[in-house]
Amino acid sequence: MIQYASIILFVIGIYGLFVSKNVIKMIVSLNIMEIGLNIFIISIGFVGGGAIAPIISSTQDLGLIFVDPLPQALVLTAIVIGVGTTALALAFAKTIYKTYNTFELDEMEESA
Amino acid sequence: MILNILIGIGIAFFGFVLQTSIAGINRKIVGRLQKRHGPRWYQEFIDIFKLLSKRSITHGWIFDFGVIMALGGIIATAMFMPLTNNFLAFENFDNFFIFVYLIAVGMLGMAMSASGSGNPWASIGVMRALTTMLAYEVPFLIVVLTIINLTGNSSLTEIMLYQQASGNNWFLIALPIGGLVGFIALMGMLGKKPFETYVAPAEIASGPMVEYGGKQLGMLFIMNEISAFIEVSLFVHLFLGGATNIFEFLIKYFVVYTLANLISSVNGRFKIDQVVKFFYKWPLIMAVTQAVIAIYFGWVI
Amino acid sequence: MASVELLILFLVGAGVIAYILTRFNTFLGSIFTIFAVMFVFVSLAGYGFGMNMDTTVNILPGISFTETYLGFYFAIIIVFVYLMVSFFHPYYLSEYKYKNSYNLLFLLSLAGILGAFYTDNFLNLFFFFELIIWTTMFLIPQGKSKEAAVSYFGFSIAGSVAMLIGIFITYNVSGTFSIYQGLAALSGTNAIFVFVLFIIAAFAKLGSFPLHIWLPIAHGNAPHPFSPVLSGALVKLGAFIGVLALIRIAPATGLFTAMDLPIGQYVVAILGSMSIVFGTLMAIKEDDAKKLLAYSSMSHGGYILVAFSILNGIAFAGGFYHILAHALASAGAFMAIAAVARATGTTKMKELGGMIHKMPITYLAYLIAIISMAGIPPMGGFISKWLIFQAVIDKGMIFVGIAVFFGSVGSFLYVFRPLAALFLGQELTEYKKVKEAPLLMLIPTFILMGLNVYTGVFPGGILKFINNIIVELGYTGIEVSTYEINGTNGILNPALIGLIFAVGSGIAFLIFIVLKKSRKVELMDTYTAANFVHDEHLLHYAVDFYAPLERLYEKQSNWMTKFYTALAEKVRELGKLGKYLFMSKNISTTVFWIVAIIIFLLWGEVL
Amino acid sequence: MNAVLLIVIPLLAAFISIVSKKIAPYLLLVVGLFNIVLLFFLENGLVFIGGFDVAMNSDLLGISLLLDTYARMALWLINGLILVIFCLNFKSYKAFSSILLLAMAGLNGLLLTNDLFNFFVFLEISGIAAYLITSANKKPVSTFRYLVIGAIGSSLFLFGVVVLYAMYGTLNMIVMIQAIQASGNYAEVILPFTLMFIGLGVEAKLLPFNAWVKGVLGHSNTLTGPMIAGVYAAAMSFVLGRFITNLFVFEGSLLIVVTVLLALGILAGDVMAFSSTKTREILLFSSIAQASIVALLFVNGVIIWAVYLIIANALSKTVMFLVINKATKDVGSDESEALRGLFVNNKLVGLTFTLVTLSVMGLPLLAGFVIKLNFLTQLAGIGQIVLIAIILVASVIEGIYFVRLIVKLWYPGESEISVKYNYSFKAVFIVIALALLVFGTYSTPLTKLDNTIDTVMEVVNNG
Amino acid sequence: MLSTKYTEKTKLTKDEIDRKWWEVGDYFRRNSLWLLMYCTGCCAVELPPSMTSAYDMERLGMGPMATPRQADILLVSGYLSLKTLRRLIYTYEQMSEPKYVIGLGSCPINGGIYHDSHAVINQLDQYIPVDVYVAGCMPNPESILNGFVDLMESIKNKTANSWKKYRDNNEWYKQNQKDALGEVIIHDEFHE
Repeated sequence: MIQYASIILFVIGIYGLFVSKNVIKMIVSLNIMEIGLNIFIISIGFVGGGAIAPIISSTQDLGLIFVDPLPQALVLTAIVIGVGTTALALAFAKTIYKTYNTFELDEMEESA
Repeated sequence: MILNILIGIGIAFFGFVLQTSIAGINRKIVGRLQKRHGPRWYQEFIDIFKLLSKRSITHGWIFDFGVIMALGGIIATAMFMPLTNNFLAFENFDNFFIFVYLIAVGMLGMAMSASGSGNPWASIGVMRALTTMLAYEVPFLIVVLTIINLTGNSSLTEIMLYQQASGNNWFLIALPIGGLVGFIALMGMLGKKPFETYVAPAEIASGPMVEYGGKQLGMLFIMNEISAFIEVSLFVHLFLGGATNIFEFLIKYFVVYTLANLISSVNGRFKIDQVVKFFYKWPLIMAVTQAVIAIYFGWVI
Repeated sequence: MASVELLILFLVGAGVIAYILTRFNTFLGSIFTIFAVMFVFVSLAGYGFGMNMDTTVNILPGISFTETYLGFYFAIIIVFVYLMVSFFHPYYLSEYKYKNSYNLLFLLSLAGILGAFYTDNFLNLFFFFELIIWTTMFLIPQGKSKEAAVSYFGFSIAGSVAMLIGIFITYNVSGTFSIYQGLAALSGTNAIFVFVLFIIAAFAKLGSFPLHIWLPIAHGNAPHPFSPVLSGALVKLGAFIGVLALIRIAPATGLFTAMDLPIGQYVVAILGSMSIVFGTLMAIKEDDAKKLLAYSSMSHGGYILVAFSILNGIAFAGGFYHILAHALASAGAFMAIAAVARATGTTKMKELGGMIHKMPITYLAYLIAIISMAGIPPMGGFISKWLIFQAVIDKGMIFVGIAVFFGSVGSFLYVFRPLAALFLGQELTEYKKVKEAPLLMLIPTFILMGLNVYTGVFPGGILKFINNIIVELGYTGIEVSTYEINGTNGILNPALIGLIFAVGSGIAFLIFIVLKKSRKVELMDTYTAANFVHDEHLLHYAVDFYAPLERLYEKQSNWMTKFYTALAEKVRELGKLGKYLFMSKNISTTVFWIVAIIIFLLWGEVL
Repeated sequence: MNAVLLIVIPLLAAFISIVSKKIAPYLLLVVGLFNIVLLFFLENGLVFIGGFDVAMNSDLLGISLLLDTYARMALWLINGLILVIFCLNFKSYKAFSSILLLAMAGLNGLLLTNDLFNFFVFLEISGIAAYLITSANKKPVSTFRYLVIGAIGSSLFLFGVVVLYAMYGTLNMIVMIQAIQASGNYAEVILPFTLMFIGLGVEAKLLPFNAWVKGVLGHSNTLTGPMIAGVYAAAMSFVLGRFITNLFVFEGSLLIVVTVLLALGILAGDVMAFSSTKTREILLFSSIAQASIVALLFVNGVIIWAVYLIIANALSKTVMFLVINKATKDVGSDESEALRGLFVNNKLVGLTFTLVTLSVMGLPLLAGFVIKLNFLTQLAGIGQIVLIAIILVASVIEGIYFVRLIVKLWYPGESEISVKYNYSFKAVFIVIALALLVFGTYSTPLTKLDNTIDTVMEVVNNG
Repeated sequence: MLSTKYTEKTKLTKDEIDRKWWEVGDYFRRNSLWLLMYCTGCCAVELPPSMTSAYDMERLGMGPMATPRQADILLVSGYLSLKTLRRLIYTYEQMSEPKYVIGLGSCPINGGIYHDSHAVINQLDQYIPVDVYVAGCMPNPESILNGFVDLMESIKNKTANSWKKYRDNNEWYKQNQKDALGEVIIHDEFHE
């Protein structure tokens, strides 16, 4: 269930990127998309009814159920990277504003 | 070989005499047609010799060289011409294309000489002559293509013999449409009146000939007579079954030339682009029709 | 023993040396180029005729050679044209912007030509073709127009690309890149595909309708000494591919029983005919002498195609002979024009006049070349046209017949135009100081004059050699003795024609010389209806020479140019559309494409 | 000696360089040289980072790096090019040395890593470095657009990776390949593969995902042009090659879509270049087409020649962008009309530019021709005549616009322009042009290497 | 055995040969006289009847020609203004020798009804030599043809030597022409 929710979030982010022309709004959409993605990652690691710590012991207990710890680790990294990207994007947004005095991409006249 | 060459020269000379006389007779005929007395039948000879006797001018070496080349080319062409089916200078070498292309050397020489005179009318005349040539050659050659395709031989003698062998079934009769095209093309070749665009004395001061006087003009007259001889003979050999003896040839020759001349004398003159349009309309269509009928369907009368 | 490989390496080396020499002294470098080409020509002529070339490969990797009569015939003609042209270099190069590289590229392209005609491997063939294309492509912009190179390159590369696709289809079918095994292995639909592709290549190189548009642009704007190479030599590459396609592949298409000719061949013949007609009409209209000759090359390319599409020995003999005759004639004519252009600085006929009084030898060279080009005896062009006419007539090809006759008569018209407007006519004041070309440039002029006459008078030896090629291609050669050529419907004795022409001219000369000597008058002293004209330009008829004829097809004459311009414009518009679709400033566009692709993919498979 | 050093040292140097701006440029030089030298001593094989022994040996858990000949060639190219490009811009773009170190670390990681998530991390690192590099263009909007599209791309990639992880429970590429092959159910991996392909496609400039290219390369300078069009394009093509040949299984509709997209990319790239008049746009569109060709070759399993094509392209594009961007900077416009006669006073540069362009066009005597002919032959061998036709038709268009460009650059218009290239530029141009010329005429080494690379790919395939 | 005795061969000199040929030529010339009609005045009206069926000039071997190069006779039919005279002289000089001039009507003889005009010359033979004058205003076709026959007669009698006269007395003629026409200074399309 939570997976659907995360995918919806992801799609909302995409939609935001699709429609918005504002730099800040785009960054926000990007973040929404990333959050959706992160939740999705977490969600696939969850295994219901687990009772044991996710540590591999020397004895191979194959019947034991535990929540997959790897996605959590991944998500941490992904968040960090996302934050880095966002920071960079904001830095660029600042430059853009300095140069053009607006956040609206439509109003800028940069020949590209 | 020497003998053959001498015979060839003889044929060329004969052609000159023949055509000049017949042209003179035709002048008389046309005179009578116009209720005039007309000149003497040998008037053409007098004209030519008078021109040769005059003192002429020259516009530089190409002016003379072109004339020599013109006359030389035409004489050379005439030397290949068979008179009857067994009288010719170089047996087996009377290939049709030699006549069509060797005659062009003469034309080129004359054109060159005329342009070399520096007179714009001469160049215009040459332009008209060449344009007319472009018009009449193609239908004519298509008809000849048909003939050669049927006879399987491009030698004039062989074509003559082919017609005679099939009981004098001349190609004028066997290929009636083609024969008509051939005759129209002959009119064009001779520069007879609906197609007499390139001399046009009142319009472009006799075209290529504008700067000639004296001996150069005389030589060009000789050249003109011999080339008329070649053209009419070609028609006789291709369409009228050639000739078995010289008298037959003379009669056919006279009839063809006179007919052309008579038609000419009751006609006005086309404009140059009208000539081209005309030849690329009816004669070409007729020639192609004839060729398709004769070659692909095999319908030869 | 002359080795093909060593000759090629020699040319590459010589190119580098010529580059260095030219850097220091243009004249020296060009003289060196002459000797380099001469060396190649001599070794080729010395060993090639007897098929004694060494074809082993020791150094060049991945390249293999074989020796065929066909390849040698093309090679020797082209090398000869190169040799003739190289004599012009010392006098032209100094004007060019990048004169050092001129000789280098010239020799490199010659190396490519040697390789192309001696190789037996498709990939090598392609390699050498491309080499020729790009080396020559850089020579062209040294002339007048910089854009000429682009259209030359575009069409050439399109041609070789078509050929390459054909090669790969062949490879796919036969698993080999060997030319002869590969083409032999083709059959059925594949053969037709390869045939069509090769024909496209041949048309593009030969500049035949409908791929002819580059020809006048490239020929007209190339450097003056390079135009003869383009027209006399390089377009013959197309003929070579044409031979491969029409004779070696010869796919089993349906048969026209009336003419006993496969449909594929007949279509090529018809296209060749159109090329003859278009070339002739356009040449008649053209004002630039070099462009005029370029259109004439197009028309002659049509003759070559017609000849090779009629599958019998006599037509092939005509085609091969025409290649030689046209190479000589067109080289001669272009070189004459080049000499004039060097002296006057223009090739526009309306700006020139009366050059004959300044450059009589050049004039003679041009005259003899155009007599051959127009197919008038006693020059080489007549022999080949005679053979081609024979084949056309025997097959009863009426529509092709119209074209070949039209082209043949039309060629009088267009070749005469430069003669009248450029060489003859009034002597214009601005060229009073012009002099005849220097001696070194007259050497090739004389040689070409001689050869044009020789090919027209004594074709026996050459035709015997051509018979070898025809036999090699699997057809029976024509009957030819020293003096006589036996066609299917007639015998030709060119030597006799030459002799009789001489006799006739002798008689005419006799008449001329016996009669009273003429008085020399000035060119301006001419009949003007008693008007006083003091400006020779007013008495010089050079503009719109065939105006009444041109008027008949004026509107239609630029259709093909328009078509290709429109094509280029369409490609450009397509590019703009692409930029609009994919290169938008909006991020939304990219997002849209991503989403669209995902949805498209998942539609059938997952969702 | 460990392959990890290739990543770690640049990263470390990047951090150090932030501390001391002065030594940063020299640090980059040292690190670059070190990497190149180091590559000589490293052995092929897997390198494990972290994890514990049992897991490593049995299940290939944990992060591992894979160094094979493929990666080695890529690394040499990337590090070398970065070093050269930086040397050329030593004076003008000193401040970018830490970013270049970061880019070096990221790209090396991309090429070496054997772990999908780790790959994502490196993708982001190199991506961030790329965004920073392009900020040298002083066109923040273009850069921002690049950033957004790049972020979307990497998100999609991550999405795909996660889905794969959910399906097969591993992130190790080799294990995953085996798992996918074992399961044999290709229909269900279409989604992740599509997502990953798009993610990589954004960076590798494949057609519909590359809207950023125009903004970024269209205003590039002597640093960003070669970096993005040369180094990044090469690295991404290498990576794409590895993914396509090893991991991705293109079948059914996915294969059709990918092939169509790539074919479209080739044609559209060249057509767009044909319609451009700005020199930089011509170059960038042509590089789009080239990238698509490379991907198409990988899809059809023509690996070794695709690799050569990448290398040749990277070198050629480096030279071309350097020449053009330097001229643009001096002249102030990149319209091809404005650059008329650029080579009149720079014959050597002109010669090298011409040779390099001819190589890109695939004309003989140059490496491009050998490569083109060989990959076409291989395509013909597997019967892909249609693709050959597409590539060749595109090459006609390509030929036309390049020739038009070259002719324009060689022959002056009304006004003469003067652009000065210093000796280091010239030296680089000459070396690259000579290399292309040498390998174009003497192609035996290329064909020899053919086998060795294929065997390494075998090793990868077998685990 | 060669004869040692010197006998003078009756060898014709070059001039004599020329003269003999010239006599042969005279026959052709008088039987084929081609006209260049310089139709300046009203007398030209009389030429068509003399050419067509009624009088049929062609039976004498005569006919109109388009250019002076081809023509033998310069037929000046009517008055000559100064402007025309200049062109007449130009044309006359372009004709190839032997050439003859016929003046038609009274105007070339004495100016006729224009005798007091400032723009018309009165006497043609002051400027170019004339072989035959045909008087009358206008002369009818019979007299025109009679004039032609007279010319033929005089050619036969070797008295039609006007062209030689022009050559021999060129300076005199030139001087007369110059006096009448004046020097020409500007040369272009519109001036002379």
